[in-house]
Amino acid sequence: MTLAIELRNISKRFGSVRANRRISFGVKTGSIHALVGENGAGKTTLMNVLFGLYQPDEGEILINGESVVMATPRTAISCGIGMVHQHFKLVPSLTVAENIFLGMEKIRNGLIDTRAQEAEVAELSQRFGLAVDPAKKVADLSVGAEQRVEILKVLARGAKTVILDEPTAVLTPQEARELFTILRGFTAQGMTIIFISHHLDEVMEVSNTVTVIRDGAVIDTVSREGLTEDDLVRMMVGREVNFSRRPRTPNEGKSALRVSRVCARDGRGVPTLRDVSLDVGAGEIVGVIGVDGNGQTELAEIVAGLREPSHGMVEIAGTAAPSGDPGAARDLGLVHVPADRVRRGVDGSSTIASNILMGRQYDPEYTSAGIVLWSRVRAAAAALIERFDIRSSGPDQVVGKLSGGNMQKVVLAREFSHGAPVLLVDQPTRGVDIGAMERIHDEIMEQRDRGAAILLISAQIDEVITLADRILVLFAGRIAGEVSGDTANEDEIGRLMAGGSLIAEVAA
Amino acid sequence: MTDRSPEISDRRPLYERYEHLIGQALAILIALIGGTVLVLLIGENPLLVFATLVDGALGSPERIASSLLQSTPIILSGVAACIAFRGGLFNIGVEGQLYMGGFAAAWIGFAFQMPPVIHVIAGLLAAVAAGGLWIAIPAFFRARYGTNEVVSTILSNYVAILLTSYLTIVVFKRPGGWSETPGIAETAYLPQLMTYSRLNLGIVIAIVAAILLHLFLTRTPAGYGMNAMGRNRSFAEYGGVPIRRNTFFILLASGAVGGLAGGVETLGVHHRFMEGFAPGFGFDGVIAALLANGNPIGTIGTALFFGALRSGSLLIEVDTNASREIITVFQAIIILCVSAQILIRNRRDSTQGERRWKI
Amino acid sequence: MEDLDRIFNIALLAATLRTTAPILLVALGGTFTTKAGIFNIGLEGQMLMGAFFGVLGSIWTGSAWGGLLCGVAAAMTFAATFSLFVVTFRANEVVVGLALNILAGGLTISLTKAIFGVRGSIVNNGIVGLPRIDLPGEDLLGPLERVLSNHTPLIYVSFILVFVVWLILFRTKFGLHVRVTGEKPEAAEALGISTARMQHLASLCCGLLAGLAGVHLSLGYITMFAENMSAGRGFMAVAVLIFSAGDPGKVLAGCLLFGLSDAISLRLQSFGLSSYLVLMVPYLITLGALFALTVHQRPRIFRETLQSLNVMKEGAFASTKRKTSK
Amino acid sequence: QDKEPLKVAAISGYFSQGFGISIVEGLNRAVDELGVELKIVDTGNRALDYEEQFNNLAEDGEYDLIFVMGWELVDALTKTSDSHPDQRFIFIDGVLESENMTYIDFLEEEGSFLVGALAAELAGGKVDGFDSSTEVGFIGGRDIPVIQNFRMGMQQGIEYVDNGTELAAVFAGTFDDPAKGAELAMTLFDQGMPIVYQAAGPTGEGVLQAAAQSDGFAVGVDIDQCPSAPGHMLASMLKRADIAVYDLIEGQLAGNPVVPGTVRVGVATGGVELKICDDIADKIPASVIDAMEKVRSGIADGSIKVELGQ
Ligand SMILES: Nc1ncnc2c1ncn2[C@@H]1O[C@H](COP(=O)(O)OP(=O)(O)OP(=O)(O)O)[C@@H](O)[C@H]1O
Ligand SMILES: Nc1ncnc2c1ncn2[C@@H]1O[C@H](COP(=O)(O)OP(=O)(O)OP(=O)(O)O)[C@@H](O)[C@H]1O
Ligand SMILES: [Mg+2]
Ligand SMILES: [Mg+2]
Repeated sequence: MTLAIELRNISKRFGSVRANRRISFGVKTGSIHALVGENGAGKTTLMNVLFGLYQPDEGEILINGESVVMATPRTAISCGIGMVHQHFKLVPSLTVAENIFLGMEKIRNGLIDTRAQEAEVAELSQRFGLAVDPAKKVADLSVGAEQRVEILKVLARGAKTVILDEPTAVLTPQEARELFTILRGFTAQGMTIIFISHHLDEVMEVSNTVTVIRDGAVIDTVSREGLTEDDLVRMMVGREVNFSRRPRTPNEGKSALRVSRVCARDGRGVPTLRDVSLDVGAGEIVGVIGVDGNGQTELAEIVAGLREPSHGMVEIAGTAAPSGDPGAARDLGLVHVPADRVRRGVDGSSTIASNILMGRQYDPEYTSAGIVLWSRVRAAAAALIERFDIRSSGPDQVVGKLSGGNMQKVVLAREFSHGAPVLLVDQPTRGVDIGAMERIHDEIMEQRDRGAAILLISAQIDEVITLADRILVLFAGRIAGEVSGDTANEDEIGRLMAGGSLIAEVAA
Repeated sequence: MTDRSPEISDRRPLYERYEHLIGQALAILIALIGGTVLVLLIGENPLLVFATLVDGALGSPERIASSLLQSTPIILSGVAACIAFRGGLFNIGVEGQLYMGGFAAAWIGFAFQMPPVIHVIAGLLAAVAAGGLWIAIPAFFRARYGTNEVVSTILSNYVAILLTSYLTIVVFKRPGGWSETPGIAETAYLPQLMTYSRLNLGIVIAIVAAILLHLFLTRTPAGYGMNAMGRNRSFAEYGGVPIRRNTFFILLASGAVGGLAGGVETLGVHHRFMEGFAPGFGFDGVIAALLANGNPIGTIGTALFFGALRSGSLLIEVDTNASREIITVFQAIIILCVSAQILIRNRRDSTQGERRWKI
Repeated sequence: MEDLDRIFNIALLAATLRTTAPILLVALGGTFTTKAGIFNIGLEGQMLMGAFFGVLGSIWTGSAWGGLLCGVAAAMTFAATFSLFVVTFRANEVVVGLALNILAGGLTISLTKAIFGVRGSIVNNGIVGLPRIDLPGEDLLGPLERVLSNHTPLIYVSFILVFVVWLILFRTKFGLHVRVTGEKPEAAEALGISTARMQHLASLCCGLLAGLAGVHLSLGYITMFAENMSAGRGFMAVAVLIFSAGDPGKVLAGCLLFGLSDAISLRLQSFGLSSYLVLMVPYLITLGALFALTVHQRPRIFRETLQSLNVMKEGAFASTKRKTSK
Repeated sequence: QDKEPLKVAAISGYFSQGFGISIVEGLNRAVDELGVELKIVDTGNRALDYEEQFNNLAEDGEYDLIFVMGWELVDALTKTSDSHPDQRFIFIDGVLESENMTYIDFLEEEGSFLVGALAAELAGGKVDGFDSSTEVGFIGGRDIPVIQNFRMGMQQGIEYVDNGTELAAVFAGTFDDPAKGAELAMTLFDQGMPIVYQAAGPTGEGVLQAAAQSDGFAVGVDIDQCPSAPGHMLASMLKRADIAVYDLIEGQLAGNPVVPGTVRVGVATGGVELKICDDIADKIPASVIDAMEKVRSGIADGSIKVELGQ
């Protein structure tokens, strides 16, 4: 059996982060090879190295047995490698055909031959069973269609090996299943697939071989035959993971956060939230789950006051929060752990102490007679660094140089130390290692135990099952169903996330 | 804007803390080399030119005072620019605010009779108000509708210069005079600091303004919020800093200080408003602020440097055959070198896709 | 009314073409950088360099076309410096742009003094201006002949370029890549299109047109160089670029608006209005347009609210857009 | 016993523009023919600098004569002159309050009166080769007092002829934008004005070029601008600063030192005159030439008074 791709001792570091450490494995021609590992394990980095987007610090890449230096993506493309990125790289203002032929335009008389390009896209989409309208603007496409465009882009470049980085994260299970059919079709034509996923069931369903990466290093490469999901989990995390539910206390607090009939639209006017209502009581954790792009981001932003709903309102601790005013929401007692911590949660260019102060610069604890008492801020920061085990050189460390997980801990430390009555926690463990994840979960439980109302937004089913008292499933901007935390199981939630049972269970 | 937020002072190693200073010194060196080549090109002796430059800037107490005098409006314009800059905004209209403030102060000076100290204060307040009002409309549209403030403030510069000319020449012209208003009452003069120079209280006002801004930014909660806005707008928004309101008031404050720069100039130096009384000071201030990376204390330094260059260039005109415009060329080269930070750019970050300032 | 006739007549159209052309040329140059995602406030300086070296080149070579080449080359040198600092050294584009503007001012004055002994303007000295073009077929054009004929070539070029630039940006590979670089650089990089290269090239294209604009000022519109003779036209172009988002059609509209208001304002003085007030008119109109356009983008909130109400009426069972789009 | 050559300095922001050029011409002639030493200082346009520049010049008492031109320098000049009472300053083109200085006052309004009279005769007189019109034009650089002097003189010249011709006066708002000057001039020519007079520095150069383009006639200012647009230049209103400056220096050397007081230079002294361009002279009917000569002598002998301040 020939190896389509072989990686030897690939290492890549970003500053102090060692994203890949001496990674070696081979991918057989005509197989579907899965790459699994925790968030931040280094999968995307490795694929970017393979695709020539990053240069490895050391190591060698062999294509069909020949060593190749992947200087740029062009080299990779000419080696027959194509990549569908985790975050799509499509240009919204261009048409499907223009996107697909970007960089290899068909030229006639010096101008781009739109008609020929569209004809060829139509032909390709027919041949591989990927339905798209070549003349449509990408801005007007659904996520699933965008992904088909990404795949066509790769095929149009004559790729023999296709890398798919978390292709199913944005898909409904049905769409995912269609994708798998297509992928199997590809291998039948002799193509090779590398496929990254967090969904172990998908991995089990579709792959021939699995490579597990942990902390940037390869744990093992195994054949799917005879493998169980539990084996995979053990290899990924390094130990048995306790998926057991946290103890729950019945909710007797009164409503502390109420969202009533909220609607929102994106820039194009497409509805992103449709008539969403929910209620979180003091001492209760309400989990909101959904596949990315089904409205969680918008919901979180509206609750935090960062986005104006086109309709509806948010009440915090019994008072209507003025929409689009995050300061007011904070004053009413809401704290927020944002999903996008790099852009929103921290100011990377300033110190931990300075980051800790945000939102509390007028707090008499840190300010007296209109002067910020930096010594106190620094002392508080030092205490929080201790308590949250933030690995840093101290309060004066610049946040931008912290690792992602530690950055997240800075955010949590700031927000959770307010003793606020309402917590909005958005994707708290994304990109956080498993040890830290447990600590974060502990902190969230602690906050609930002291009586805070917590709205937990997550894309990970196990996380909401572990923590939440009640689980709301968002699908296409609507609450597709509510499940009790005690009785929830992944199947049921998964079905709701896919929009499977809108009719059966409309949120009360 | 990627270079907009200055590194905050912290307990970094000494080298890191001062690496930008080292970089700037090297940049000036490169600029000097470039300047030398240029001076040679136009057929002058570079040593003579540089020596004359230094002599003209620092050669005698009068000349030092004159350098300080030249720096005064640049420091104040620089502080005005810093305010916007630190709040993540861009006020390129300092020039226009300077004209408006200069005119307003002069108007108070010549049109009203007041007791001594009060007259000066009234004049300066009028300058502040005029500068603030002049930027109010662009500020409102920036805050409310996101209208690009760079363009609106550039355009208002033209209008301000024409408007003050109109007021000076058509409405308030001194009979029989050049294009200038009547002189202001002596009660409105900013006191001179020494007999042999026109250097006046303005330099003190300017330095105090810079220090106050520095203290405001580093010591007060509002300054903290404003600083955060400049460094990472979404972070500040998320943290509850009222972005829109701040945007409006930051621009307003920036314009007000720009107006003050003009007021200090008319009350302290010219004792009347004359058209073309301070061309280019607003732009020099903006650049001084950018070079100091928005740090008001640093702006004092860069502005003093520019003032010395300007003052030194006067002697160049007298003692050599080079045009004093050669100084603008030096200035531009220095700015380019410093902005590029060629020598100190941290290459480790180069894999990160950097977002440029978009329209 | 006789007074109105004095303003709004056929000569106004010709004047509008003339006042529009220099801004249009430099703004069209700016479309390349704007589309490539660079904010180019250095247009003024590039234009001034074009004007100055246009005149120098014309004197040296004794030919207007030699001057044109020199002017364009000088402006492109400036543009290359701009992109070197902005793209390669990743310096702040506003700082670099402003610094280059200052540099252009200082350099042209210093060189004037070094070469001609005095600063100020360069007149005569053997400058050869661009020829004027008489359109054939006077009978065909009728009264339009007065509007359209007897301009220097760059006026026609500037208006033709609107279409050409549009064609380049929207119909050629190069233009497509420039646009992608500005809109979604990571998409370009992922396909092996070097965004840095595209930005350098866009900047060079910009320098080319800005240089033409400068040459048009000093060898076309008139035949001389004067200190700072670009007189803020580059800054006006920046303003037009921002509210046109760099679309050639809108750039044309914006420049025509400014050119027309400029041409009208020149005529308004015969009504006895003070020149100072009249000269403000073009800036005020442009500012007004800028504000009006940004405000115009806002009422969407109202529309969104109405639409949301409709969504709620649709009821919970309506099929979603995402599903049906499949 | 004085072997040292005479040292002369001149300071202004306008040495590159018409009037300044003619001052420099006079100074250079003095250098060539009289062997004086000359330093020319360009002030630039920054008001804050002027005083320092004067101090730099006056400090060492190095210069025997310092020529100054430009109204914006007045303040700084007065101050320096007060603190250096022995320094001889000659202010060109105006009279100030200080009794310590020498003034050369050019009567540009008299020359402009001649321009107005000529323009009215030609435009309103149905002269062959000139379009007849009820209007002639004036383009000023900026609307400032000195430039208004030109306008007022021209206005009175037109009124003196009294043939129904009127003046359309406009201002470019800048001395540095020749393109705008050209555009303004084309506007006036398009409105049917056959003759346009400019007092606008480099902006005015654009006016002259526009005359050639629009097939009109322009009148130049300060120096002989007739070569700027051959065939389309009617005349140039000359302010002979070169002669005035040279004469003063020559006098100083000849033992007739420059003293405080005012030297008035106008049509009477020949320092201000209207030069009809050679290539156009034969187109102008003798009757007009005669009329102009009458006006000229009227101004010279004081029977025609040109007023300012209207
Ligand atoms: N450009 C970069 N600069 C600095 N650090 C980076 C960069 N890209 C990735 N990293 C870091 O490298 C590590 C591996 O990241 P990578 O994106 O490869 O993880 P992943 O396995 O793909 O995670 P996920 O499942 O979340 O996609 C992380 O710690 C991440 O923070
Ligand atoms: N935004 C901030 N975040 C954290 N610490 C801050 C902040 N602003 C000021 N400080 C701290 O407060 C103290 C005083 O700040 P300040 O900037 O005035 O002093 P400094 O660092 O000596 O100033 P500089 O370096 O500008 O001369 C410093 O120790 C600094 O670390
Ligand atoms: Mg990844
Ligand atoms: Mg006079």
